[in-house]
Amino acid sequence: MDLRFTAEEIAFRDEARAFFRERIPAEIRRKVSEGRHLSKDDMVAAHRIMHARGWAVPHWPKEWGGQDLSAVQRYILNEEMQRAAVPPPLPFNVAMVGPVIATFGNEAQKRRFLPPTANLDIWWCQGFSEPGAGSDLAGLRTRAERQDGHYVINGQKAWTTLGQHADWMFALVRTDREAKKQEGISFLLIDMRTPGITVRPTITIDGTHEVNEIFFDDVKVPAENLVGVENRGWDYAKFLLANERTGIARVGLSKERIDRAKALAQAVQVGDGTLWDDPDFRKRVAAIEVQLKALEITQLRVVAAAARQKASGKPDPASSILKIKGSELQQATTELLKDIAGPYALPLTDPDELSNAPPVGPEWAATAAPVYFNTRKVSIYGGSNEIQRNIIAKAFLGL
Amino acid sequence: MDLRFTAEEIAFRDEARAFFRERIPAEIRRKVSEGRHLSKDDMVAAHRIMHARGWAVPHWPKEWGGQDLSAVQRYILNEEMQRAAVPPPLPFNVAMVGPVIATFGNEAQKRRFLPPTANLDIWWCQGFSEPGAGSDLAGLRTRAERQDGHYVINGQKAWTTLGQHADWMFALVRTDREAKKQEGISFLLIDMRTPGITVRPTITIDGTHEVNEIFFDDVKVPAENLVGVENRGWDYAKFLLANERTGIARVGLSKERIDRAKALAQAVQVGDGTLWDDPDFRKRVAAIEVQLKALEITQLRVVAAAARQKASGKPDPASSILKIKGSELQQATTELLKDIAGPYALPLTDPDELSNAPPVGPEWAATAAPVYFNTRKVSIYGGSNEIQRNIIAKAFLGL
Amino acid sequence: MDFDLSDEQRLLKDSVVRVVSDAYGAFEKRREHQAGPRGWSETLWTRYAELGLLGLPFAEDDGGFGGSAIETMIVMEAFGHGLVVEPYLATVVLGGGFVRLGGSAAQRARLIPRIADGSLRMAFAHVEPQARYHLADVATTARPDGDGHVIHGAKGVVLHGDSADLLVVSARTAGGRRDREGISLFLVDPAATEVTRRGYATQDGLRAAEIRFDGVRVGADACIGRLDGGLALIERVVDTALAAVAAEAVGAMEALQLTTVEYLKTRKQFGVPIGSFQALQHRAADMLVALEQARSMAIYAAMMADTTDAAERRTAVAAAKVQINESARMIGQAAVQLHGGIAMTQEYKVGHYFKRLTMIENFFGDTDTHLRAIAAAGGLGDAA
Amino acid sequence: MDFDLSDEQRLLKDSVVRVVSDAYGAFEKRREHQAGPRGWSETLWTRYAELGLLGLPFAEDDGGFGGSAIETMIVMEAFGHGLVVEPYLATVVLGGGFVRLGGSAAQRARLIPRIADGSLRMAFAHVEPQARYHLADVATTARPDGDGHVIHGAKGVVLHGDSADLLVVSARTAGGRRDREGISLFLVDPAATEVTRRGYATQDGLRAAEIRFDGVRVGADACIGRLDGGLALIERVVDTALAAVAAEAVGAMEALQLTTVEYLKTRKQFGVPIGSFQALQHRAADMLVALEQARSMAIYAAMMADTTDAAERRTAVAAAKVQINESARMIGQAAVQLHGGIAMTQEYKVGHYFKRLTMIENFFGDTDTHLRAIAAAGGLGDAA
Repeated sequence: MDLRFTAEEIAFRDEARAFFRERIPAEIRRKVSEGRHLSKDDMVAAHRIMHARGWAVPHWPKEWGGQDLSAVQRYILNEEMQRAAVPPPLPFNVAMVGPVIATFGNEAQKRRFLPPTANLDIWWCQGFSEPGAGSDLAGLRTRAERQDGHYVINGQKAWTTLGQHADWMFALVRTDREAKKQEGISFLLIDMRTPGITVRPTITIDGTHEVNEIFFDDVKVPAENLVGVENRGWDYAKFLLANERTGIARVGLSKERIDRAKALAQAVQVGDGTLWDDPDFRKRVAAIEVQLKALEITQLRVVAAAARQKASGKPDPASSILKIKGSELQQATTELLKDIAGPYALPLTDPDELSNAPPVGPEWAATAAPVYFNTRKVSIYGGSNEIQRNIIAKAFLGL
Repeated sequence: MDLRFTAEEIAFRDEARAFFRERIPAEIRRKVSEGRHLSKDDMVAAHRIMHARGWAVPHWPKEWGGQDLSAVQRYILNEEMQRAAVPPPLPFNVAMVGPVIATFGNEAQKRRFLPPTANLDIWWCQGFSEPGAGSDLAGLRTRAERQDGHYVINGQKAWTTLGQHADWMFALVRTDREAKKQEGISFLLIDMRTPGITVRPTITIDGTHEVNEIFFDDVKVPAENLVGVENRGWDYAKFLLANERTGIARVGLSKERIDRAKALAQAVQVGDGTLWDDPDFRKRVAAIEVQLKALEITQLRVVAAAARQKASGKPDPASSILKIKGSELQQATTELLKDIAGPYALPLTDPDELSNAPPVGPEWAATAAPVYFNTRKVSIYGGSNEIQRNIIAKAFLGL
Repeated sequence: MDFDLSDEQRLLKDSVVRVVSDAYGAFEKRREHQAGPRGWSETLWTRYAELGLLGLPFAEDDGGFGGSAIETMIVMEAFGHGLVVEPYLATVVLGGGFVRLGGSAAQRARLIPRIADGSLRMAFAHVEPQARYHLADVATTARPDGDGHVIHGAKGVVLHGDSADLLVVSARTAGGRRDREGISLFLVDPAATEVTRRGYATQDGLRAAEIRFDGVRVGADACIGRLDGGLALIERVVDTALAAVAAEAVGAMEALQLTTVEYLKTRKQFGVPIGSFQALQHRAADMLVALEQARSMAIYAAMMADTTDAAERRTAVAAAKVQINESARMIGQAAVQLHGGIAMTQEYKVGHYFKRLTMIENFFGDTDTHLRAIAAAGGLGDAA
Repeated sequence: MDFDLSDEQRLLKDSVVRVVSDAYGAFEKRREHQAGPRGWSETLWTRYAELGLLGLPFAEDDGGFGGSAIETMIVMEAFGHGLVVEPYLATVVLGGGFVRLGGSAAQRARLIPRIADGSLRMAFAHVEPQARYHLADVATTARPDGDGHVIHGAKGVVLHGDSADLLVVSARTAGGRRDREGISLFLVDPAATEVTRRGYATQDGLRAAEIRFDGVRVGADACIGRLDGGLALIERVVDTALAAVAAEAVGAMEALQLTTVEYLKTRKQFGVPIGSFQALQHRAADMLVALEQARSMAIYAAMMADTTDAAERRTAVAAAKVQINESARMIGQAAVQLHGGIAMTQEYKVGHYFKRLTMIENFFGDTDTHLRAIAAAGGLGDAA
């Protein structure tokens, strides 16, 4: 039993650390660190730099660009990426639809989609949630009717993150209305240029355009875009959702925020000194750091266990623990930054179009409140923390 | 709208304050303050001093010893009593069985029981809870069968507080096994000297003998000891439980503990000064005091509202709020005292029989941990805090 | 002891609730008010004046209606419930508070009628970028100049400072940067050429401004209160404002609590209303507990805001702010969580209440600031 | 990185779990062990010696088995799970820790074999009534006397001090009461006439003693470690003990978590198992989260307890203690609450776990003490 990395792992970490800090443009990383708006170009650029190094889809099958990395190495990659404030490879591509196509798609689909998906030549969005189906995903109502070699889709998806940039959507649609809830759902790939699709922005409380509503009005999708077997889409969705068991905690991201909080507190004047000289402030930071360290080790334990066993596709109590604590700590660190900004958390700057006027108050303070507001979502999406507690209670504790 | 007491109310408060501090023996009050064992004699003595002044049963009907006090005056009495660390008049007598007999009993029962109940010539205990019926009181199983002008009782009661001192018990028993849960329950008065009754102590985790198990083995109770109508006992029990809507918060008790915590912290050496010089310690105290002040005013609001309306006998969201916050603050203050004791919270002193040996560590520290342990009960009994949240959600929020 | 409103107070409450309901009942209307040239509705401002709200706390002799902090509480709670954006706090409570509590007879006669009739909007320019929550940290200077003063310095995040017709400005006339003595208060015309304002919207949908004073000269009649002795007045007015904002917060929390319960009853998941899930029921119950605790402390703050004993007032108001902050944070976060995604959208009202409550947390001192103040005073007294 | 136990460690774990299960599986047996003349079971102590547990952390050259803090963790976690009352912490970890980490070759040769064979019980007499959690606060004095020292002073709440055969006593040989320099450590025979012990039971079912030293003389070979330089050794051994107690706490928390889930499944109210209520399910889920967080930090503490960089070790162990305390408090209180009345009784085991966990919270520093230590160090480093 040894928490420490081996010499090889340390060498890999140093390599990753240098790569992320040296190769990903500093301007992009600064935007991520400060919670500013990233353009599509920023994200594509970072993604392709990582893909060129083999680190956008290291967990994919080797023939489709995967690397033979250990679970620990993949963990290190993820951590170092977050700590360097690098925008992650587009999760819809690399963690979601890619692995589903690689596992359940036919050969034609693999050849057609996997290479451009890995290189972000196709930008995917996720069409799961609907206005009436939040935590209860199986309650979705968007329907697809088979007609002459096509599916005709009608309905509405909601909360589609970055759907405004998307070339394609992978969607869950109801193909059998008679079947029980989880059955009768299929997994379809939809070209966003198909007639009948309308994308409407949803502006969130931090003022950003991150998510969208997407409407389908008699949208015709070729039947060849069905992944796997009709009416079995729920299985693929579960596989997809269970896929990312460790990244969910975002420990590296929270660590990066803690580092920033410490640096900023040393720049915020209080009395004769700085906020960092206030022992109570430091204790607040320390209390968060303790929980974060515990979560980091919990995550390492999960990684180590995962290295020995394949993902079962079932909900995993470990990933629920990581999700609950991880989201709580993301919220605690963004709240901390908001409080460091103090009175200068108040001025509103439109985050999507920073004007040329000098910011009101310290520049970093402008995003403090919006990022805090935005981060309330992390305990809601991807299975709310209430759902996670249900999973722990039922699947693991047997209650 | 005026939070302040009127001149008359202040005069009444001063009178009460002087009475409790001057007339109740200091030794008894010291034991209460320090969480030490009170003998039956201590409790009887304090009770009778209060009754002689008319303040043991002020809320009873005037003909049975009640006083014409306003809701505010009754609140003041209760507060001053708690702040002076006076053991309250025996609640089983004055707040529970007394009002039930006065409201639902027949004339003979009133004449027979009310005067000795008011003067604590009869010591009552409550026979409601059973091993299988905790929060679910209606699930009780102790049964009473009517035979020849008697009820024959078999079964078991649990958590009977101070049952070891009791002369009589008021009990809920099942008189109709066919009826639905809440129906078929009757309210009986049982002489504890009746053959077939066994009292067995339950020692709690603080090492004290406060509660008991009571076994009934063919115990014959005269039918005249039935209160009100057979099978309607549940109504009387609800009346009884709803009776004390404000005393439940124990704000005075928690205030007394805060006063004590401040005084003790000034006596605990830390470095060159005392624990009270530590700003973090003071902040912890202040945070509790803020919540306690809020609860005090919430309670005053309930008192003021109660002054205008009769108790409805229904569960009241206000009393649930008082119960939840009141119990949390009792737990916070006793935990605070435990932490003030620091390393000297550890030595165990048998709380029921303090030996003549000098205590290990400061004398006050001996009860710090046991009182904290014991106080965990206040969020469990009298309807656990979970039950209180159910009441708020269902009865008040309509969920 | 009496928690009932008087007949007059009840009438006041009814009329404020009605005007807020008319003007803000549909949440889109709030956006319309915000879209006005000043960032709030001048029509509504006139309406408040007609209802007597703008003259409420001032003495009748000065042209007001002689209301106490209780009346302010009634107004602010209703405003909080509707998430009102007009500058009542800035003008009537803060700016007007200085005139009311520190103004000379001449100043009161000159200004209060204009506040009351709606023609004068005020703001309190006090906080400086380096000061954070330290009220005595004032670096702006006012040098004597003939019978008046010349002011140099910069003030930040001045609530409704962009649309104010008159500013109350704190400046140092003696002592070092954080000395309690040596702070004075001046009435300053923001239209003066030596005053530069940069107005902006705030995260919670209100307005504020950065204001620079580059040698603006004020006359002998501009000083409010005692020269060099302004801090005690600042503390008093800020406590009045904290009491007012406590009531506003209670109104906002109540709106969130009611909206959330309503949502729990109507929103269905897994085929049932989500309000049937016990874990959510309990969280909703905790929201109610937090609301009632906050309501109690808002009442307490209102009672104590007019107390003459400054130390007692300070501790009581600090305690109220601590409870308000705790409850606001709990209720705001829980309302968002229980609503789920919809609360994250600009279109839906819940997020806006959450943002306002979040910003109230840091208004004139965060939780820690006020907890320290109580701790330094040795704890809460036994005032009730 | 590797979280797997080695084969030896797995064997160790199996054998400790087995002996604890045999000796403590039925909770009445714990009361029997406590009822022995020393307040714990000498039979079991012999059994632990036979299993090699008592010699575990000592170097093989000194007569031990060369285990690391991980082996100690394995033992302590199992002991925590069974709520074991024998003086392993006092003898092997604390007393033995001084011999192991600070003892001369002669001291090690003399004492370690006797610790390992079970014949020598030790205790660490350090905390003084005025010191609270300040490790350097030592008023007990050791004056030079020939080639030895004479000790005067009083020590309080010495864990298992009543049954110890040999004490490690801290005393001041130079400097003022809270100076870091000038503390020395001495081996003292508690049977000496100048030593007075008052033993007593503790709230958590263990034993402790108040010990007075009225001029007891120790020889030149009694000093452990460097004269005047004892504090660094104390900090090191205390950190080792904190890591051990973190593992004990995890064992106890795990027992509470399992017991509570079991109770939720079997206890019926309102006609259904109470575990079917979602509010209780979620609290049980939170207990699991708290347990896993604590487990992670117990592992971290064990890894870092042997680190040579004292500052890094100190911060890491402090962080572990903070997490352990938070989890212990949450799990202890929740276990009692979810059980209801039965957890309040002496007869049932849950209350005893709760009491032990409560006392662990204050063992060598409460949460605030350790949080301050981390804060003073500028936060947690990036050690993993």
